[in-house]
Amino acid sequence: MMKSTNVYLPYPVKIEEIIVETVDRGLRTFKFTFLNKEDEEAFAFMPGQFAEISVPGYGEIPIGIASSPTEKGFLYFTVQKVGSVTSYLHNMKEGDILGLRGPLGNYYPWEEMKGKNVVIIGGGCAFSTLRSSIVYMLDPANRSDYGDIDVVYGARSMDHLIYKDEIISWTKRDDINMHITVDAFLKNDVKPEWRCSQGFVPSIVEEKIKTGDNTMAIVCGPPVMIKFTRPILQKIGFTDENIILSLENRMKCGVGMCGRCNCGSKLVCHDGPVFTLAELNEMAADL
Amino acid sequence: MEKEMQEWQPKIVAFLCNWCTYGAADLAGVNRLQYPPNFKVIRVPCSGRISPKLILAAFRNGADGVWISGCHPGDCHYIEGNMYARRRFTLFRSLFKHIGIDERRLHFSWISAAEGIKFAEVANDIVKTVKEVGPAKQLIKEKAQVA
Amino acid sequence: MIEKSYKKDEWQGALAKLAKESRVIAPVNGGTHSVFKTLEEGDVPDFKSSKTRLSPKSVVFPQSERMFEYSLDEESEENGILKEAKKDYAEKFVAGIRPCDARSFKLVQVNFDTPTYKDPWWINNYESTTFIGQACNKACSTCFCTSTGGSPFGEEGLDVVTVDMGDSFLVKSVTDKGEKLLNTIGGGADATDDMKTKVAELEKAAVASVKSEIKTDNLKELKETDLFEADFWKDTFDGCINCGGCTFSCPTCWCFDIQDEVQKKEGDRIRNWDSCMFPLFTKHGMGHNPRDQKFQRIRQRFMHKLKYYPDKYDKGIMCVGCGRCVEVCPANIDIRRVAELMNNYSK
Amino acid sequence: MVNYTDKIRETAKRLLNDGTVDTFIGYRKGSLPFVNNPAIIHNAEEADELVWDSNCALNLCNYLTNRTDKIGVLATGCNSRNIAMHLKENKIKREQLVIVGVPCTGMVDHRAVKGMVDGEILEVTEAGEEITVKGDDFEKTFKTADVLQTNCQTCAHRNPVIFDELVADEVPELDGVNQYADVEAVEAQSDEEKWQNFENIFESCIRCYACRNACPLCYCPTCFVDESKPQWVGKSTDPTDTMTFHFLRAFHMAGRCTDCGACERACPVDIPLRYLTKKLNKDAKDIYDYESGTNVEDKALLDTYKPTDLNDFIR
Repeated sequence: MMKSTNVYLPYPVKIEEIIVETVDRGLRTFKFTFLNKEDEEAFAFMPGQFAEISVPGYGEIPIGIASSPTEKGFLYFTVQKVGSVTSYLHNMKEGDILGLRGPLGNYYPWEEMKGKNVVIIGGGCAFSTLRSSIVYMLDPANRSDYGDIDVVYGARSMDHLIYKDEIISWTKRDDINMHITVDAFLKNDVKPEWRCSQGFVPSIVEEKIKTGDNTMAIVCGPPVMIKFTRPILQKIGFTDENIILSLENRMKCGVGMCGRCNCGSKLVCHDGPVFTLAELNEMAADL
Repeated sequence: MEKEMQEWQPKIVAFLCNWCTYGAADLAGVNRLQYPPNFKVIRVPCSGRISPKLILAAFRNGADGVWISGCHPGDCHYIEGNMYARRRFTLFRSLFKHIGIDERRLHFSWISAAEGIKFAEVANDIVKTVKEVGPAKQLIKEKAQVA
Repeated sequence: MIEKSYKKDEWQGALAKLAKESRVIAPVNGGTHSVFKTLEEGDVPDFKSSKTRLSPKSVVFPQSERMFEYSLDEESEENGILKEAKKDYAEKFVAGIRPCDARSFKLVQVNFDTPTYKDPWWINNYESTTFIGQACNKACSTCFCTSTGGSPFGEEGLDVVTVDMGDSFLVKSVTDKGEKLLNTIGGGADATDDMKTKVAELEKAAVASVKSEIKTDNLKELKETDLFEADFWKDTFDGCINCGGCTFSCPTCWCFDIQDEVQKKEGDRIRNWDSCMFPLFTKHGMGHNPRDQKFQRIRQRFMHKLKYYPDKYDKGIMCVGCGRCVEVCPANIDIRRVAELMNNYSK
Repeated sequence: MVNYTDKIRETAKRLLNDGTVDTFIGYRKGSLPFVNNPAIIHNAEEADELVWDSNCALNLCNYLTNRTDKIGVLATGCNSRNIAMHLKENKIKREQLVIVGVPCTGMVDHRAVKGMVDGEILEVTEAGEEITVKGDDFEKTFKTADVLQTNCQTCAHRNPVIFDELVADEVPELDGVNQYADVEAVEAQSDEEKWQNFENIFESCIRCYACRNACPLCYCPTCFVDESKPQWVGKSTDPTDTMTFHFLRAFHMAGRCTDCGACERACPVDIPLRYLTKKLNKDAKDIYDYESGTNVEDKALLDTYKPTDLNDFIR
């Protein structure tokens, strides 16, 4: 919960580092550090939450937090260059000051997932809160809380995989099963020494995930990926209560007041962005 | 006060067509013709490119005058861009007048790339005219007047 | 509780005196309609016309409101640091507000003053305002407050209520805030029992004068998703032209947009009323728009008012029955008719 | 004009029944006096709901933009001119349309009528050339011609300019009215007075965009006020932004506006929006002898040129 007196007032943060994630430079990860130590303490979050990045002069954008609460001292946000705020953000330099408002929204049901196997399914740039989740679960303090961890992550091509170094390091671990896939290998792609399959996410899920028993699936990605993954998960044996989705909608306030992000009577910014498929089925959602 | 007005220099945004007037400005420079430095020149591909939004944007940002200049009718690099523009400017100027803004803030000209002398003359005259009208006060966007 | 009677001149005089010291907002005749405005020297409040053109929601929730100010001067230490805009929360008074409009603030309050988050500007504005209501002796043909949970003599959301008794006003305090105000104003004569009886009669007549109603009794039973998928949305509301007239004139519509504006090196973050009727309201940065179609936007407006809100807060529908949207709509989309369609829907 | 109703119903039924059109666009009686509800109907049974009177002021051409079905549509003089503009601008195809022309004697200005009575009007009835308004304790009859919308008072095209069939005989066009007397009065004013007018007129605007949305010719997929890269106009109620919006909106109507009055009718705060567009119409007429939408063949005013166009203001 935000501790600031004014819910709309962002904490000042500094851009510590900018990492260009993809070859087309459309995706960058920003590493922010708080200017004031007490703000960092107030910003206590869990994987799955988001924050409003506030670029003075341009506006605010809701972005999922890509770093894990177990990583102290900084925050990661991966931002795609799309509109006026993100375009300006992409032009900012290390050392620039901007604002951060959050943490906002709910998070993945970590308590409920304890003692269960976790399947993480992600596509494209929506992998950010999933990275946060993986880092959180792999933390030695938390790893024993969860059973087997399977990750299915797909991108358009090798160039579009984000957090590549980390993903490679995870493929070498034995406490997490990584299933990386790309839609297609391009002509000049060098086949990596680590395993990377070719194919869309739903078919890889079908191939790699064997059972839905005592397992929860976190799905985050483009609508089309979700649309085709859903029936496959149901076929494997996941109940709707065990399929967890993260929604996105246009947001302004982030605190449930400005009224635009609702799906039925639920507000994505305040009651979400994380919903189970069972909850979503009961919502009157324009998606 | 009188002295202040004497020293006041108008800010004028000049939208100049790449194929003619922009060249004329160059030519005037090369020929060392004197013309005042009050212009912020924006090079456009054609006078037909000028949308009323651009003219208003100039005034909203504090321009005291706007000057649009393109190729002589018949000489348009894109054959007829300036002909369409002419109709647009006729109506724009008229509506501008209708809301009570001095029409002497808006200037149009056709100047070919060879007319360096005309460029300098027109430029001098525009600055003189806009100086007569004085600083712009209308349609300037300042800190929003809101609660 | 104070209950007093004031001659009309005396009451107007008291308000005029109040207006000299503090901000008093009241309906003033503005041609075809009366409009709420801050009383200035010479303004005479118009307590006769029953409905102002726009609701007084802007007193508490201005259409455009500066949130933060900042400098974008790279030389400055403060570059890019947002600071709260200075606000004046001195005590202010809204006079002549009708019970429906006063009640609307109570319905909107649950959005801005929540257990988890508080909207500082709305709350400060609301708390610094004293509402002096004017009971409606006679409803307009488009009024339907009684079927939304209100009443022409309703006191919800009011601090003081006044009743037009012909040549005098019966003035009654409802809250402590109102009592304090009446003590400050002073004057008046104590209300007699005759007067109280007459007020009761007037109230009865006023309630009876509300001829129109909105039917929502079935809505609670209907499933949100069923209503959402109902076929009438697509067919019935082709006529809507998606202007924001209804949302801007509605006292209970609260949606807003946040915009940054920069002039030279000074920036402002401003929030403005927004409307679910506009396609841009929900358009994603990537270009996808979940409410791309006209019918989806209409559905959102009415579902929000009549289904989502009641289900979520259990305070009844998000409509006070003022009838402004019905009057304003150029295409005659009538909330009473929409409610009827929804109410009669069966899968 | 109330006697057109039967003919309109009959026509709609015939067109829907024989499959000439899939959709018929007209008006149905509204839930309030002075407002009719645009009716977009798809089967002949609904045709009995259609009505015609002097309150059919919302421009039906609004509902034609980018439609793909075959449509029968009612069109008064100004509506038909809007249809012509739509055809010119390729927003609809001629073969999709069956234009049912309605010779029009003008629409009632409800604000004017409301200003002339004391009390709320509960009922309006129209008979012949008169309308009668009734309230709780009054009843008053007006000659329709005396309470017309300001644009109808000086209308130059009361009969449809293009149509496939007419519901009644053409009505006589107005004779000897000066369409632009009000514009001329403003033209004679000083710059200060003009600016004052402009400021006053748009002061009460609440930026609801009803004027834009009610206008059949404002169909841009993204309006310039909604553009964000660059953002031309601020979105707050700052007076400069409001004035910029109205100036540019009006200018986008140059050579297109048919003076149908839909914007004024839709405005919830009674802004006389035609103040700007009418000036443009007058200029189009004076300078180029052009009236928008009077035929389908001509190109739109700003979509064409003549080498001999007015040039004297350009150096």
